[in-house]
Amino acid sequence: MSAVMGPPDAGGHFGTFGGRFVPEALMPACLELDAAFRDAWGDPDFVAEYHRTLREFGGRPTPVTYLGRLSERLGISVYAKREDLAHTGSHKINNVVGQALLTRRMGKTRVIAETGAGQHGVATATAAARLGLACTVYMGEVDTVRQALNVFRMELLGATVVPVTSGSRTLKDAVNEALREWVTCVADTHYCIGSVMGPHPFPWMVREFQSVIGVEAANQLREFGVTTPDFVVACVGGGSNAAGVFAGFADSSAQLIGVEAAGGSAVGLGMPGVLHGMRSLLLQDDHGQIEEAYSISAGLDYPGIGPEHAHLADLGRARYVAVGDDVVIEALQVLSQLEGIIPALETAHAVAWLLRAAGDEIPARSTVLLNLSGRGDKDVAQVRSILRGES
Amino acid sequence: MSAVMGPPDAGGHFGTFGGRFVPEALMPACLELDAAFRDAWGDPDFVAEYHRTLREFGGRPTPVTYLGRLSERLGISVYAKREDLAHTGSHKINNVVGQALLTRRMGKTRVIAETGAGQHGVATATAAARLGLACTVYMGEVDTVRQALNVFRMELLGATVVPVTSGSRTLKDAVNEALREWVTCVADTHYCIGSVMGPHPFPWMVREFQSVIGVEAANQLREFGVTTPDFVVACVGGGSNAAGVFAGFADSSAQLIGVEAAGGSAVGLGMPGVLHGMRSLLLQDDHGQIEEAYSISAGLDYPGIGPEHAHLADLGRARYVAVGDDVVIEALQVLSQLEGIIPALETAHAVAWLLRAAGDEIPARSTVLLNLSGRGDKDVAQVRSILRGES
Amino acid sequence: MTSLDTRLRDLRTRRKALVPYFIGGLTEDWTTYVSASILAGADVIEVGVPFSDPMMDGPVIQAGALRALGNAATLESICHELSAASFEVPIVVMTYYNVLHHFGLERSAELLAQSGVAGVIVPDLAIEELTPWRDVATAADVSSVLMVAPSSPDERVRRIGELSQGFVYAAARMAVTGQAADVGDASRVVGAVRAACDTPAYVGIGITTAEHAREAATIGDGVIVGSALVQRILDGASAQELEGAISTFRRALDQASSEA
Amino acid sequence: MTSLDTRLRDLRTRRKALVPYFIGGLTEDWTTYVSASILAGADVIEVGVPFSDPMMDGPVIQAGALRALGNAATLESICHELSAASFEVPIVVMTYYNVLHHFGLERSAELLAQSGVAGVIVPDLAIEELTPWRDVATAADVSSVLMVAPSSPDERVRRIGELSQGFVYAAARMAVTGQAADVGDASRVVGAVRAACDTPAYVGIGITTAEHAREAATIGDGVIVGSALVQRILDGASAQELEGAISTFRRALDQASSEA
Ligand SMILES: Cc1ncc(COP(=O)(O)O)c(C=O)c1O
Ligand SMILES: Cc1ncc(COP(=O)(O)O)c(C=O)c1O
Repeated sequence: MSAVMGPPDAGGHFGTFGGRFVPEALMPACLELDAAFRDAWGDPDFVAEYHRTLREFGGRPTPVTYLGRLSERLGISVYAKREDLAHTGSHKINNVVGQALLTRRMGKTRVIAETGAGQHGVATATAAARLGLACTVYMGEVDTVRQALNVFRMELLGATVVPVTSGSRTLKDAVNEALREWVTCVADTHYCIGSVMGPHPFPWMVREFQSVIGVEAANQLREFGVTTPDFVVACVGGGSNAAGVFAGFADSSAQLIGVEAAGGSAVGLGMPGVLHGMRSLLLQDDHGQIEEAYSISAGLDYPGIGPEHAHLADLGRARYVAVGDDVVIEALQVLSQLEGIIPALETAHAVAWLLRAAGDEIPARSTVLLNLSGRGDKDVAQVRSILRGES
Repeated sequence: MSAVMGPPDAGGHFGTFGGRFVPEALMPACLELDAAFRDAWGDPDFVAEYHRTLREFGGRPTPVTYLGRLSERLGISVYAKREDLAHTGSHKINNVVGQALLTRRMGKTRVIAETGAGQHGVATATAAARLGLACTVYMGEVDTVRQALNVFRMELLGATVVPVTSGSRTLKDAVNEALREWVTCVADTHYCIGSVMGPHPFPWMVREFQSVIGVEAANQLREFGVTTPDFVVACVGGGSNAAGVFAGFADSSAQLIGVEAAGGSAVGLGMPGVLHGMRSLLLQDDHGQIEEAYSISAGLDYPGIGPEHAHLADLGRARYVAVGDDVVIEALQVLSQLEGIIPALETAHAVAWLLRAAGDEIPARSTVLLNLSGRGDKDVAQVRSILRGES
Repeated sequence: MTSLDTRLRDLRTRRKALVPYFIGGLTEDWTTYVSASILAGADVIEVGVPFSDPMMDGPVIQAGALRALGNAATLESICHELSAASFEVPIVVMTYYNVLHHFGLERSAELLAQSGVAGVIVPDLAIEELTPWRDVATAADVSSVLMVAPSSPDERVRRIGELSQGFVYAAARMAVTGQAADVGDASRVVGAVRAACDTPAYVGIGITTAEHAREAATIGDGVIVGSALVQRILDGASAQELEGAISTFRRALDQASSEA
Repeated sequence: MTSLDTRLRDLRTRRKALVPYFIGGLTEDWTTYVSASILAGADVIEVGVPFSDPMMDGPVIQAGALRALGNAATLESICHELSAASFEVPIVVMTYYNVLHHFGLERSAELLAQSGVAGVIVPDLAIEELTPWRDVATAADVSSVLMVAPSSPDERVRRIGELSQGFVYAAARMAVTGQAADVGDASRVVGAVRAACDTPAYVGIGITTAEHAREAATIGDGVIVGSALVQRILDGASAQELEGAISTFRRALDQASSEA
């Protein structure tokens, strides 16, 4: 157990962030979930089943790949933790497998989830299919149109996709709608949230389910002769892949870097606030109204950040930087051409920061662990349009 | 080393099939390749590097997943070898990693490849990028239009894609064109063929590079308490994923089943003939002209089959069956909904046969190893059009 | 005891409380709807201060909040208007925590108090995170009105009952605000509140028709009607038409009183 | 010694061999092009029997083969026409192995022999897989004409030289059939053939102009011209026009003879 990234306090606070800001109707479910998760996570049988499912179904452990050609280009040593090779194409599966198993353990028969681009929705539908749980996914109407293929993917997996027509009709509103729906069905339904966000115990639980990334990576780096990397770099939307990889290095001397999208930089541009059940850093206007994030990458299009990240930023233990859309496409191209790995646009943010910082903020010959959170197949059509000047 | 699936004779024959039917201009390259492969495959350093690259870059070992809900539905026990989790989404990476490493070992700096749907092309471009080799992919013009996103994917990876305008402008013609081009650049260029086809040593070499599937699976099944499965089932286009998995079980009592597309069933409908450098079973008309295959799945759209499969069919060691397009979509849906795995359309052929044969040709309670050769992400748009009656 | 506690305990001795809900800033003349409803017999006015992400609200109030935000409604602008209107019945503001959090808890409490607001309902503030707000609000004599839900176990209801000021908001069903076809679990929820505390229990969430209101009033001490009224205003009802609607609710509640 | 061996060794004593290539069945009157070329001085005729997948052919001959297949040309139909035409110069058929394999090796050899075909070039049949075909063909006095490529090492050239009948097809470049701007590696390849055997060496692959042909003829014992002629026919040249083109090549070769 990490000292820096330990459990939150009993109320789910990481420093001044986190907590449980939900309607009374949902509080019993949050408390039940907290107890159920504590119980399960302390039960060797549950932990074993979680790891077994990730191993036999989810494709874990994902490898660490030394990126030799990129390293040579940048004058640093870059190792990539390959979450792109996990089932459904990103780290999202780690979390949904954990939550789906917990759902069954709690005797619930159904999951609901929010999704933006559809990655978490596909992952949830996948875990639900595997465990025989019913599944409904809330998705902003705008996103159902932009990501029509992911809607179909979820439907293929047996899930029902509900277009959300409220608010800005994107991810933020999908979360609202999922919470609203959860109120009505909390007795038999678990809300499978997609990142280290939401009311306690979600940020903690999701981080725990994702910490398999960092724990694996730390061991794997040792096989490459790397005891502690100088930097651990991950992109940050809600922050689950970053939290997962940071968890393996929080007590080490590694510098932890979270890379946000410039247009969704909750740490860089946000202020403390309360949304979606948590106190964290949020993009908001002068009156505390939540502002929409904008990013080329749907998975980073979130106006907040997980509360533990807000806390790590406060502590100075992790640093959060931002990169603009313009450099992200180039980073995606560079990684594809040098290493034969087309990263997700989200992931390409972390790569873009490496390209910018190598030899500068990252001193020459540093050792860097890059969390390669997902594959770019989902983004190829969009990247093509952009490169052709079509959008 | 398997006794049934041992090396071919010195001329590359598996029984009466195989051989080397190429222009004299290419014979020296085939001989050089044969010698280079024999040398490399006997060199522990090369073998170690091949396995290391597949482990650290390619995502091996891929897991074996017990498909519990499908098993229950069918009254048999189905285990899936998860090649869908390999880098680039199918077993194709196993072969291209081997050939790319061999290319470098031979002192060549460039690879060319044919591709149909684009899977092998993407895999080749991937391995080439990783190793810093130049890469040109030949693709039927018709396919470049149908699979425009895969063309872009290859380009992202730094490859040049050449549309082939000869013949039927599909896969078969892409092979012809790659062979024609190889004649002109054989000195510095390796032809990285995509299945267990072509002149010796390709069918043997590709099978050897793919046999990692069967070897891994046999060990993994033992961890599930399965010493020998009753059936080993794989889809067959050229036959590389089938050959790879069969190689682990050829000397066992397992029944080996190759599932062809009804419209590309070289074993069911073909006759012995010579094409693309090999003697095998081919779809041909009354005058020995090669006929086009037709299948819903681009990866099975090949009028021939690898020569070793023709031989295994001759021996009666493997059995080849065919399923029609109509049941393939349904099989894809069933696997998606029951197990949370959207298979490639190619792979769905093997699933479709399971659905048909369980309780009949496959006796109740049999144990089956299904080679889940690839993921369906590439096919989702097509399946959607079909289900909506758009195509 | 807060002022709201005192007033509503007194009210309880006289009649069933009718609590219509209005969205501050929904129309330019929104306070005239409030005045009209007071004329028609409203006992307490619930005023929604809009938030971009109203997690506890259904489609009608979401749409209303969005419109109000489009009209540039803010906590300050609404307080300003309430202050100017100076209604004689107690005003209870309903808003989400971020609005208060962003403006500052103490600053918010002072502003609300100065504007004559007697209490605040913060639907995303359950008892676990309540203390900082309740403390500053109580200091400014602004009551914290808390919700009890059908899912709340008895032990929670007891604690909520202890902490809720003015009244307890008894949610009739597991749902967000909206219109429903019955009074749901009102009876069970109010029963739990009554067993836990002596604070008046008002029934809300989904109360749509006068008949529901009457039924709810036979169960609880008051009735909150939200979406059903907001929908009328969104549909363009005049203040006079709204006054008619409120009168109908008033009669239904008075009927319930006489039955009791 | 096959008949073709005898005839071409005799021819070598007289002049440089001019070998135009025609696609059987390309047009209905394709044999009239053959006759015209013989009139103009062709010494050997290479007749392509089209195959769906002509791996050793460039775009021109691919297009021609596709057209001939569209005209329902088959091994039998072409043999039938050759038989009927009964040309006095040796006919060498060029086809892919599957065509013979499918018809049956013995049956093919007999049919070809009966149709007056003296030899066969099978570009996808290197010496490794040659024996079955060469044995039955030789038995029918149908020669197997083999290729040597610039990539063939000396030891292979020696073995090819031993096995090739009639002539050795010396590929001037590492390429499939087509049109090129020079005679490529002809000199080196022919040199290797000469060092290996006494069989006449004819230069082909990419010979486009009379000037190339002349140069190639100073190197080898004959010249094969394919795509350059097929292109003319595809472009609609008449038999008479073709005769003119062949005459030009003839003069170029005779010039080379006189220079030698
Ligand atoms: C590949 C990938 N990386 C990162 C993210 C961002 O999420 P998080 O910050 O929770 O890891 C997403 C979200 O969809 C994603 O798909
Ligand atoms: C997923 C998948 N399976 C199977 C095949 C067929 O090839 P093979 O028979 O060589 O395994 C392909 C070819 O593209 C493929 O992509």
